[in-house]
Amino acid sequence: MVTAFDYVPAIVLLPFVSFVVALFIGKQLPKKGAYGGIAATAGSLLLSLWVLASVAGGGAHQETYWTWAEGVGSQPFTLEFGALIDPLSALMLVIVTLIATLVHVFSLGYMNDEGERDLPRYYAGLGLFTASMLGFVIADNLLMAFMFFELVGLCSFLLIGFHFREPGPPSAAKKAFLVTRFGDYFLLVGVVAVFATFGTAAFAGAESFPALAEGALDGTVDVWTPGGLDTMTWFTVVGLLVLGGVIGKSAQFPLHTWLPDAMEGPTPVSALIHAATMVAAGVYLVARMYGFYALTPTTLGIIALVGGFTALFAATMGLVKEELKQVLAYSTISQYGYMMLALGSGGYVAAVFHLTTHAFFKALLFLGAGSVIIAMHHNENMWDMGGLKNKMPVTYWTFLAGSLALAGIFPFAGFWSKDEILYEALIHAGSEPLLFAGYAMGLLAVPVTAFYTFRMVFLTFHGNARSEIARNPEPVRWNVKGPLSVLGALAVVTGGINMVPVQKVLGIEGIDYLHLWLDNHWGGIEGLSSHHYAEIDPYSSTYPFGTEVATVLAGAAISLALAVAGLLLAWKLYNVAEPVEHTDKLGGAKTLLYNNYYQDEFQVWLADRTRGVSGGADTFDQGVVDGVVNGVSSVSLFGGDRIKRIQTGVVGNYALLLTVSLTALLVVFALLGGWF
Amino acid sequence: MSLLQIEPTSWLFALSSLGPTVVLVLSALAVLAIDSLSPDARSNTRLAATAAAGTLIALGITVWYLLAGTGQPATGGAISLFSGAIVVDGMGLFFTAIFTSVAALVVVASYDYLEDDANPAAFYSLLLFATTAMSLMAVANSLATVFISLEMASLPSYALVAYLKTNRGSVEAGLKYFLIGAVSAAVFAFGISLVYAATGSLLLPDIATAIGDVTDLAGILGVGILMVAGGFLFKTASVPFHFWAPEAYEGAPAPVSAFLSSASKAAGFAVAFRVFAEAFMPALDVAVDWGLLFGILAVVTMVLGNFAAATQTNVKRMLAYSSIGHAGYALIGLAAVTAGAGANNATVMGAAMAHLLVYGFMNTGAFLFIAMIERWGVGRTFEDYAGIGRKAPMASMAMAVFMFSLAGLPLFGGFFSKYFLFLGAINAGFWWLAAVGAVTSALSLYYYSRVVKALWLEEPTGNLDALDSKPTGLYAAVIVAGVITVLLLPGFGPVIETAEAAAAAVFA
Amino acid sequence: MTDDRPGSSSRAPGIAAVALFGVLAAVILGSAGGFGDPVGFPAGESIVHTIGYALFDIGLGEIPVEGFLAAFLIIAIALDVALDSAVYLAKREDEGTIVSALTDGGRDIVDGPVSGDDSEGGDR
Amino acid sequence: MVPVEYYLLLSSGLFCIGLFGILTRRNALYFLMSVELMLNAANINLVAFSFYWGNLTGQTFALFAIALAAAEVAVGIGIILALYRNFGDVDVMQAATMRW
Repeated sequence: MVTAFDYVPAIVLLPFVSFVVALFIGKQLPKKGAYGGIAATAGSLLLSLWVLASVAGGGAHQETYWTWAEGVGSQPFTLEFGALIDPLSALMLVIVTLIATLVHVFSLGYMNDEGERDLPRYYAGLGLFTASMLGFVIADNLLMAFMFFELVGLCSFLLIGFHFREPGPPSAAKKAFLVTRFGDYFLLVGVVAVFATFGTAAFAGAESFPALAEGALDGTVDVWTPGGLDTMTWFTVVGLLVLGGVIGKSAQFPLHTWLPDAMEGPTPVSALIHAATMVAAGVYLVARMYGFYALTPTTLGIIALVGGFTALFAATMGLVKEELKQVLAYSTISQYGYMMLALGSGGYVAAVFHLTTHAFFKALLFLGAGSVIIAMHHNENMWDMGGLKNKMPVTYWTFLAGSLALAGIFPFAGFWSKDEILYEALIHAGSEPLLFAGYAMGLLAVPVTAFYTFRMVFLTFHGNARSEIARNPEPVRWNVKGPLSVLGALAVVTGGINMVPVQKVLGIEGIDYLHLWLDNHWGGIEGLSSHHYAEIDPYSSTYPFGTEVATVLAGAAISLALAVAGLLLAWKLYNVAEPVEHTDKLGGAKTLLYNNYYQDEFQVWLADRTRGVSGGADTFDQGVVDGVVNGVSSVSLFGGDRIKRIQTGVVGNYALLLTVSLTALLVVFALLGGWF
Repeated sequence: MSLLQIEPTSWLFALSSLGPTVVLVLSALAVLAIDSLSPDARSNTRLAATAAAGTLIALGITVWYLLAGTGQPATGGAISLFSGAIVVDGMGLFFTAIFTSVAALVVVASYDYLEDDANPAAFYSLLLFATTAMSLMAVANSLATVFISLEMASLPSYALVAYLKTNRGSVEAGLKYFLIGAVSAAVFAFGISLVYAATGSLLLPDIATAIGDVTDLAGILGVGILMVAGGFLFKTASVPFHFWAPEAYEGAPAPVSAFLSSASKAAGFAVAFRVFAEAFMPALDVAVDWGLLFGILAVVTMVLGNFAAATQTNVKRMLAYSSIGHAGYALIGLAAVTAGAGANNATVMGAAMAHLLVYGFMNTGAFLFIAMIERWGVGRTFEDYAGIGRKAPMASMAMAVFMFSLAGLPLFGGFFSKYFLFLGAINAGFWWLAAVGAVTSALSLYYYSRVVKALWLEEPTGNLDALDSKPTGLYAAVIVAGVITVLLLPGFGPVIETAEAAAAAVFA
Repeated sequence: MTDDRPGSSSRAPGIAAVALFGVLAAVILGSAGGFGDPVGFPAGESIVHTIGYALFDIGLGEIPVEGFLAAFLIIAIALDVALDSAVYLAKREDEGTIVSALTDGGRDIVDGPVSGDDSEGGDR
Repeated sequence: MVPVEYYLLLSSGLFCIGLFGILTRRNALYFLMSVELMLNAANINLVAFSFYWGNLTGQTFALFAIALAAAEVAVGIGIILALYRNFGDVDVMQAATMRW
């Protein structure tokens, strides 16, 4: 009997085949390999849906395909490749393949129609990128996940640097590669430490490392720790090491600096990176091994704080960006901060939920931005746009749907998922006061998000056209509008998969489909259910507004009110015929005022303060964080420069240094060994 | 003592056990013979074919022996020859496989490099003699044979580095290599004499036995061990005996740099692993904690090599420093050794051996790519490498593979070898070595990716017409090295298993 | 010759060698108590003969010695190698030059008659 | 009978004299001579301790060390010749075009 699980390798291999085809015979193909890529990803999508259906039918699957190496000696380390198909990975497979398919279709419009060069290389990169992400998703052990994680990083390097003839992209590509790699070295040490500690890196099963770790903390299993360290401390260290890779890939503070630069890549690639592949990989990894993280409260607390801080910090920087894609880039960082906050607050389902909804609306926003960029002849400055609403209605309405989702406005997808994240942080804050800080930062980011999102919408689509191109934008074709429409619809309705607040308030059972799904309601793998995670995580729930229902309603009301406030503020300031940058406004303010004095005064004051804060954050980001990153590299380079100076080129000095070092070593070891 | 315990040598058995060495030395003599018998018809092709055949046959025999289990526990354990001065076992064969593979690649590549050379016979014969000496280093079991084979490997290396006699860089490199080498040899010899002074023996197993009785002479023995370590540090280009390496690798003809930085370094480790594992293991408690010594030096070597490499503008010199850094990684194999923990020691030393094998291919390939660039004459800095990817895509692809593999990206063989090394180190309790290794690897990616960026992501700055000539041998060698580097990822299992089994046999 | 001019070399680095001697001497004197009486060689035994036997792994003679046949064979080849190397290096490339001065390592520091002319091979 | 540690002192003295020469002399030929001194320091040890231990291993090995020293000098002279032809001098400090 052939089941969907027999075709799991094909899901990964199809995009890989399209990579090979595009690489070697792409030049001869019509559309330079685009159709092959569309066919491959669409095939993967169909297979993924079949897999999803099979998992829903009670199946879950784990299989080892290939054994790399079996060590010898007392402690053999067996390295394997295998697939782990459970509700989480099945869901992620569908997300990734769906986005990848749409991005391929969109690329027909963005790349082919625009007459870009080197298209086979582009499609080859997309294929490999998709294949490696899918391999990462199905990985059944940490080592395999790490290898595909790296492959994802390498592909992003190739794709971000696609326009290598311009000055920006190559250095952006290199920065993305190096910064994420920096995190990955921590991850590598973490993977090695997991192996050394547990002798295995499997995610699932009784012999998996989360299960062994749980046993070790209960005292039923013996594990190795370095120097007899306390197991809890050591697990925290291991968890933080792995987290290093996650912070790099998911662009969390302070390793987020690569992501805004990565906007130099082609826009469809940005959509893929932000929605479904590279950045999602980090959060997915934490979710994948959540059974391990849930055991160590310190790690969870750090994840929550980093997430909350990143959510707020990146959102404030989104306020002052002038380029469309820059705003979106910071919004991505901020939204992944929310997911980390959710994971750190014990909201496993909420994180996966937001990962799903964000995948759809962020892909939508990027593709929408791509559409605008086509129309604007690749000018990305929002101050040159305006009034595009009537000229490109499909783009406008879908973009608006995505923006409402991003801003968290009821009833769009983002509202439900963001609300659940804040709710989880709120009710768990009772047992871990640290989460209050995360909750507060997450909440503060809500109006900021709504504000910068609609600032972007209004500047781009509303008001009068501010440049010649914006008056006569280039039309886009079906291959742009099609993906936008699909994603637009998804951004509106995806919230329906997990309407927990409705369930709680109205008491309708069984509509929190995602909760049931991740709780192995329809089938799954023992030990990988949200229920199990809730049991082992250190949190308990308290309801600050009395009852559960009251807390649900109050939480939703607060975040919605803040979001609407942010939106309205943006409306006031930017939904005008000729919006200006509000810092320039102070001088000739009066002519531009159209409301009563007091309100206007307040607006100006607020805009000024906001600008001050976000400008400060931006300065901090570009000055301090980038400075630290650059500083580390220049210190290394300076150190290298100093170090190499001992190589004077004069052989006599070498002999002298050699003698001196030998003498020094003799003295040190003579003292240690007591030879004198 | 009456008549000595020495058995008369069984010549046929000895020669067949040392098959690879015998083939290498015969092919070296054959090259000299061809050159002297027909001096007027000196043919680069014929000489190169002879040399390549010699290395490949030697490689074949080595692999055959390895597979057949010669000298390994399965067939009765190590084969002791010449009254114990030579011992053929899994470790010796494993390292011989590295030397012969590297030598084969270098010979094939040199065919083009020496196309216009007046006297290629000297080159091939010296290269083969050096390989012979390295294969002897891998099986030497007495400090006497260790010292002599090490010198025998060094002498032709000096000449090879200075091979381009009319080129200032080459001669300067040869001079520096020779001078530091001579000093190191003297230090090494003095160390041996002190070890002899303390133990009264030169055979490695006898030294190990005698160390148990050394109590008051611990100081003499300790100084001796430190100085012997100096000799190996020179050969492996580790701090503080590394000073020759950047200049020698930069100034030497690129195939020679490839040979020295891969094979010669591995040979140094082969002999160091054996000497320290077999002879000086008991000294860990008695005289000097040489594990700590190598630990310190591994850290300094990794840091120095990688930091200095990061600031280079000349690609060849960058590779030279990175080669020093890699010596630091392999030193972990000696540093993470602790007294009385045989299995852990075998794991980490086996990992270091496997790393040296992978390194043999990826580093040789990288230097041979430089050889190709030198042949084209397009320049030596990163800027000069810009845009070569489009003119020579296959070779540049291979170079990208080498660079990423050297940095330890998990797509190529270099990942698993580093991974096992760090794993072994952590497992033995030396997490700080793994940590330094990981941090310096992170840095190394910076300068390795610069090469890839230059090759593929930059516009050509100069005239690249020279790239229209396609040197067949160089191409073949680079591509083969690249393919093997890739294949060593899925095929790493047998490599690490063989290496760990061989290391376990030494520690047993 | 550079070295013999007064002031051309500095004696200061030599201090390192003196320091090394100090360390070595300290270690040796520290271990001096560990040495017993020398064993010495039995009277009437020919040392030269025994060395000869040792070179060929022949187990004759009363004085213990390790076998050196392997070392003897290796050094035989090693001396060949040294000869090969030395002859190659010392040989003058009279007719023609090595056209392919391929390496990139050296940079010319002075434009003088020495560096300028590649064809000039021999002693000057 | 001379106590054996005096031989060790003598040999280390010789070793360090050789090293002193290497560190202070610029002439490549002096450099070679100094290396010879260092190698012979090892030989003194080998011969002295051969007697001390009552076996001939050290003495025999000393013979090999002497032979290798000769081989090393042969190669060294070859390189010095090449140095002289390229740099017009046998000053080891002058060949310093490659550095850092």
